[in-house]
Amino acid sequence: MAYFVELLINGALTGLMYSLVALGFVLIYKSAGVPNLAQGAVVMVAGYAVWLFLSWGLPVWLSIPAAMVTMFLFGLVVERLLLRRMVGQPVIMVVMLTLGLEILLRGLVPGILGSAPKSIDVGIGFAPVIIGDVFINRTSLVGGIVALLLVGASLLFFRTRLGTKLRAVSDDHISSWAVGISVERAIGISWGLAGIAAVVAGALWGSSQGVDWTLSMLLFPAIAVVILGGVDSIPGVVVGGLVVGILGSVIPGYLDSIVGGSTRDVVTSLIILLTIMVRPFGIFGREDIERI
Amino acid sequence: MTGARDDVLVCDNIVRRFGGVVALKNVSVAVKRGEIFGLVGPNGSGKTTLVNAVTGFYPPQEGRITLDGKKINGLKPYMIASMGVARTFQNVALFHGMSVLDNILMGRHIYMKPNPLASFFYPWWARKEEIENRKKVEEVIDLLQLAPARDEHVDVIPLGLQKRVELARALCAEPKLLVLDEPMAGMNQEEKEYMVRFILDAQEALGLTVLIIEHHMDVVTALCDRILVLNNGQEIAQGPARETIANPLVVEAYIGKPRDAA
Amino acid sequence: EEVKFGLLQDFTAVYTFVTGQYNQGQRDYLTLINEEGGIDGNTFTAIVRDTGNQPQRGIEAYNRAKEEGAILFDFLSTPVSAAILDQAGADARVVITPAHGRGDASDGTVFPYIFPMFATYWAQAANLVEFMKTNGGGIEGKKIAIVHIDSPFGREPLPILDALAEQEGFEYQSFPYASPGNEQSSAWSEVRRYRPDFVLIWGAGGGQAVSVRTAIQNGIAPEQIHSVIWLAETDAANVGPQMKGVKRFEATASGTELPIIQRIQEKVIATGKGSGEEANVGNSYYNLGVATMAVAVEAARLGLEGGEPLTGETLKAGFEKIAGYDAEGLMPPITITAEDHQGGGAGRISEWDGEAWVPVSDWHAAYPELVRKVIEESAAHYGEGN
Amino acid sequence: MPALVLENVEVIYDKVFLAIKGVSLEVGEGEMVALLGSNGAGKSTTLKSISGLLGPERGLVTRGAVSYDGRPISNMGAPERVAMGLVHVLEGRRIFGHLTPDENLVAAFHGKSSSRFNELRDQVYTYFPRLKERIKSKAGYLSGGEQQMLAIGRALMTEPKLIMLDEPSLGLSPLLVQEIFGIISEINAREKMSVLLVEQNAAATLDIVDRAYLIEQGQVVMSGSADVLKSNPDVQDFYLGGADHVDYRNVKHYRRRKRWLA
Amino acid sequence: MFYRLSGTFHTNYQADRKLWKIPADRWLVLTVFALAVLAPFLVSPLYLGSYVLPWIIWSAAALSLTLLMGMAGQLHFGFAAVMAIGAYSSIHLVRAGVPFEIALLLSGIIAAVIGAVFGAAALRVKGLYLVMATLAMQYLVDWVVVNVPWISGGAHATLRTPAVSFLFMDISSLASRYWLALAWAALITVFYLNVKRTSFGRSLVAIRDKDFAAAVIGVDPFKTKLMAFFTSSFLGGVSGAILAFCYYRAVTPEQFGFNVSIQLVAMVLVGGLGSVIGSYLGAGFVLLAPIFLTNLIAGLAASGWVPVSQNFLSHLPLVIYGAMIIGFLLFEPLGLAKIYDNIRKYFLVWPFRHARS
Ligand SMILES: Nc1ncnc2c1ncn2[C@@H]1O[C@H](COP(=O)(O)OP(=O)(O)OP(=O)(O)O)[C@@H](O)[C@H]1O
Ligand SMILES: Nc1ncnc2c1ncn2[C@@H]1O[C@H](COP(=O)(O)OP(=O)(O)OP(=O)(O)O)[C@@H](O)[C@H]1O
Ligand SMILES: [Mg+2]
Ligand SMILES: [Mg+2]
Repeated sequence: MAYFVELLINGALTGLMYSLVALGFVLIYKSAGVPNLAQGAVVMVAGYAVWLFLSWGLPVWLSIPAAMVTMFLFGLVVERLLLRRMVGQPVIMVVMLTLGLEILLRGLVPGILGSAPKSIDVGIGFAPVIIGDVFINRTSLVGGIVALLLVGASLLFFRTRLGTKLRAVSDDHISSWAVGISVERAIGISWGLAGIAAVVAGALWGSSQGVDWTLSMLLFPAIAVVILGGVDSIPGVVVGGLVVGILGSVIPGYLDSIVGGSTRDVVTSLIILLTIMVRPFGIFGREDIERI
Repeated sequence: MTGARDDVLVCDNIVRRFGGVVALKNVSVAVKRGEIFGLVGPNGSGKTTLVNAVTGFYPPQEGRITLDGKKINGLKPYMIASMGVARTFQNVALFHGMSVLDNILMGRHIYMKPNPLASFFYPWWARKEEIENRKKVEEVIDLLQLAPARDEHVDVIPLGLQKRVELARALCAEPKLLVLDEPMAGMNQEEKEYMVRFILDAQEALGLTVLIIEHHMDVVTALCDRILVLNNGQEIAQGPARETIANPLVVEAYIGKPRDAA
Repeated sequence: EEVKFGLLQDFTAVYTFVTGQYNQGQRDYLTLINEEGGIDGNTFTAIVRDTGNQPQRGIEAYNRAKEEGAILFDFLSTPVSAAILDQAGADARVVITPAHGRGDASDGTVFPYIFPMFATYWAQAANLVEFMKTNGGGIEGKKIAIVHIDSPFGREPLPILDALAEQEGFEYQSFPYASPGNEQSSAWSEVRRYRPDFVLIWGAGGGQAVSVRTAIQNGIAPEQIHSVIWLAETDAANVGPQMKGVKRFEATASGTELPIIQRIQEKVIATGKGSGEEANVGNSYYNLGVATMAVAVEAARLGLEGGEPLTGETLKAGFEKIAGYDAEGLMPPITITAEDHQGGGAGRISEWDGEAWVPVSDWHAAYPELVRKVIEESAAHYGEGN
Repeated sequence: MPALVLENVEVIYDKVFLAIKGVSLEVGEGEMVALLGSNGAGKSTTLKSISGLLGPERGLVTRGAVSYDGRPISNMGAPERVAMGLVHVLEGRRIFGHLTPDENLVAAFHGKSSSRFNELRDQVYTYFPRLKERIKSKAGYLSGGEQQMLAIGRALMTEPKLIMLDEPSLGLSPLLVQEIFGIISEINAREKMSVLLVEQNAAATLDIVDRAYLIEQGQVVMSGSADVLKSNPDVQDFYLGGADHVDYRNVKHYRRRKRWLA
Repeated sequence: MFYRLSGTFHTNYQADRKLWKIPADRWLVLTVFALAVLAPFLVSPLYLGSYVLPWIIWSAAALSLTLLMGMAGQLHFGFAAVMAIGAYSSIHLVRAGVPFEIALLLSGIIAAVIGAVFGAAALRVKGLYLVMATLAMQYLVDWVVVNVPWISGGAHATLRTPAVSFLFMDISSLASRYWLALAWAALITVFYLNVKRTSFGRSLVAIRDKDFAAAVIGVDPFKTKLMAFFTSSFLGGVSGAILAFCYYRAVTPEQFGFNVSIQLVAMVLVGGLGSVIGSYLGAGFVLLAPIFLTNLIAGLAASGWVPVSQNFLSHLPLVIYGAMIIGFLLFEPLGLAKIYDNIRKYFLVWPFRHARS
């Protein structure tokens, strides 16, 4: 029983850590209508940024805000150079553009800053939180709480007028322009916000696994999270994260030693597939409105 | 009620809901062979929904639709198409990646047997079929005076011509029932006149039965033998075009007071 | 004469954690030899390319480097090495596969041109188990948890563990985690409940740091943790002070106190001819790279003894003449024969003391017969086309 | 003093396709002007060149000048032009389908003051009481007419001085066409807002506008006050359907020639 | 110039539907094909083996994919997995004693059947969701290959291809492997061109452009999409088998990983969606450009021209590859085929500058 509870809690917390990555994806999708498959790489860049500031001797409480500012600017630059010209292009083009960006970043950043894993210590400490026979990972605990806070903040943000404008942009770029919304700025802001979310994800994941290009592989579980929750749903990020995390922990916890292979990615893949087959727009996602 | 033998299409107490919205409430209609039947009503009254029910996109939740006596509700759109119903759309729905000719050739789909293997061995297997169908297509192109645009890409031709290509595509299927959803929306007087002419010519040449949705009252009175007026998903009047339009209920819900002459 | 070595490695994908330092060591050593006048007037040139762990690019890079005259190749990538295996044999080019590639390539009768040179993963596992046995108060009736990445590489030690478990009377269980291993909590929850006496971690890169961390968080003492060769200074920095006490297998010594490394410091680094960051010099992976080239250069020296110019064949012959070579204490003495391309499979265990890796056992080969048996069985399997 | 002036504007799509070739027109302050012309004549293109929306369609103003309030605006981005008081209601409505009508209005408001926002919103709802009834449902599910109202209301939220409407009557029922045209006149009269109206429905349009331009194949071929145009025999023939109602069933079968085309 | 439309008229429907309507085009195609056949005598084994051969095979793969992505508009980010199925099936079949020719066919069919399962997702969704679904399937196939030793070939997960012959020709020399690959590529090309001009191809395009409008003229979306996935997977599966037998000659799971799927999509896009010539150009470009640039930069670095670290140098191809994809999408979304077409059009209407006034 304790085993199950432990798998459940750690799974849920890990899931929320995935939500941190997924949140960036959703922020961009919800406000720019761009499926950003480079979000994993953005998290990697954010991890490198945190590492860089730490290695310059800045304390943690300064490095992270500094990285956030950097990543916000980074988001603006990406919009300026790339996304601006993709307005109104078919989805395959945008998907591929973000994949191209992911490849580019994965080459550029480790190429310049070094590809061996970098360590960052954000001062969370090592010892697990122990309740009875249940050990809870402290980093994940912090990550889970931060994820919930960020999601809450995002929810509030989309209630504001600026938030509504961003949602309008994701609906239709051209009519946004026609009513005077600066689509460029909106997309820039959304990338900037996603950059900020990425810093949190990069710092926490980086502190537990080290910073190197493999951070960008967090994209895969994050995709499962957004597909399940709905690509444009902020609450979906939490629910999706919890489900992906828990199933990805409990099922391998019982099955792996029997199968002799790790079933976590299988579970993740199946979550994606089943969601798409059964409820294509996820739990909370919006449907496409197609009038014939 | 199954309708008389000369009824091509019979809709019997159709109900269609979208979530909480009831878009069609017990609508019944019978379209006779060879006639042009008009469907009018305010925006959102359910005209397109009715047409979508007939063509299988939004199968009705209640009621029964028969085509030549055969029940078709519940069938998929492509099955209904192969039973002889062709239609055009409110917003032009052509295939952007193709030329005008290929778009119209697509209309012959139900007479062709698409098959990857046949494509593989084109010269021996598929060529004859292509050429036979091409002949039929050329007839329709002549009828609708589309020859000059034949090799153009569909998205570079003007909207009026696009609507005509869509009509040609539908005609190529040699349908029993042709459904037109606002074929004259966004056309000026001159273009409307041409479109009416084409519809009449086609009907004459191919002996069609036509179900048409239109907001231009002058066109409706000129074209339609009978009309059905919907409002809020319900029938408010049905009968010969001119009389029905003069019906006070219709005037109030749909036409409005005639503008002052001055 | 210019002797060319093709160091066509994976700098950008799976092996990024090691390639940078490893390749730096290799090139610095070749520079050292050239600085010292080469071997019989022959100088050494490294052709360095990235293959991104992709067979496609590996094959291209191989063909090109072969055209340029390279006679020895190091791909440091299992899939690329696997794709080149047959071709290299047909072309009579030497491929070294230190710490990667097929363990059964140690059977020189089946793989004449492939040289693992150092302890294969099987030899490493055997060495680790033997260390547990001698230093952990016996192994009979004990439990080992092997926590490994879910890939062919991660499953590599399982066959020898089967054999050893039977022979030594211990029990083991494997706990796979999904690649790349950035999250392993469910595996370790299970490990904790298994209550192992020893833990063997078998992964690479960031996943290793996660393994150590998660293990400690699950109440497993660092002293219980034993690792495959892929655990180095970067990982220790990543894990932090808690890493103290963790043990690993090593095929070469680390640190800068070794004569060869001293010479590199003096003649290469100090003169600004080094090929990378100075801080890396003396690190485990750097030294491993140095050792590979030391063996290769030694083979070249022996190959040239016959008086003929160096080709793939003569180099191969040189390799097979290596006897008791220890690169001035950088590694255990290795002896390569026509049958045994592993060079004996010796190694030792070292422990992280918070600052550096300190050896806690002597260089030696563990269970050599057993390892050899697994090698031969597997090599026979290759004959069948696998 | 004219507020909007187009001088000899030329637009090229995709670097190759010349859509309008030297269009000049003016809209005075508080004036209501119509732009008529057949399909593909370049009406929408003209409007887009004014509102700055050619970019996404890979169109470019290659010659000529657009100025508003005496300032050249050709190099401004679309949002800047909206800030100057120019707003464009796009063809085909294009409301934000996933937002509610209310959120559609929020998205278009750019001021800071909440009270101003409420004022504007209330005004939109007094013009279009129907929108208020559908306040909760997603705009994508509104009927065509309601969407058109929302599109106009949304444009009004930007507090424009000149509103450009592209085919607002497209696909609307006669009653709604009347209603919308009525509201457009009302807005024009009440708020002294200039209106540039693109329409196919020439009869209704010429009734409410002050002046009109006739555009064919990318060129202005005729312009003048509404009354003058209405009495022009060509305009009557091609846009108004002759002096009397047409008998569609007997319209001539051959292509008539437009006298203004060389 | 030789490229003129003038004097070329079509007097019957048959001529109007010819593959290469302009005689100059026919001559060009024949010449290129002849050169391709003679390639083993014209280029050095290094170039044949490490550039021309893989280029031909990847072009065939890109063509198989563009049938699905370009013509039918179904996005597929797991095509490498389909090729893997073809490759592994062919090897296991040959090992089980099935003659190579039949094994190729069967492996195509196996890939097609499993590939059609991928297509099942396409029946419900399109666009982004289809990307995700196929991506998930890629992971599943990868997992199965890695985790079932019976498929992947035991502990090392490496399977060598047995020696085979094709129609009594021994497929072991480089030239013979190349010819087999070339024959396959030529076959797919003709097939693809034929599909374009028959009702099957048109129904694929119809489904892509407006699925509901296609349904209303009698196209069964379910069947058509499945057929698209089936056909494309069949071709992809055989291409995978050809890749294994003619090029790699030993298969490992990494050869068919996720990044390979991305690479295939990049080939299709860089070449130009749905274009035959684009598939060849795209495959060549995506495959060879990073290699050439790496070699170039490595050469420059070796000669001391660009003083950069080895680490950066090694990451440069990745940077270039990414930048290349981005560059094409931004500046020529229609791909190399469009560039080719522009050049060709220039000569077609030469000496005039534009097709239309
Ligand atoms: N896919 C759908 N989902 C939800 N509601 C729908 C859908 N399609 C139509 N409706 C609703 O059904 C009602 C009827 O719509 P329909 O399109 O049939 O009207 P219409 O008579 O064709 O109007 P118009 O003249 O504007 O084309 C409307 O209230 C509309 O909002
Ligand atoms: N994005 C585009 N790319 C290429 N050509 C275009 C584009 N948009 C419009 N055109 C062409 O420019 C010409 C003018 O188009 P425009 O939309 O301005 O006409 P319009 O007068 O508004 O017609 P309609 O009554 O159909 O709305 C047409 O021939 C059209 O085909
Ligand atoms: Mg309708
Ligand atoms: Mg227009």
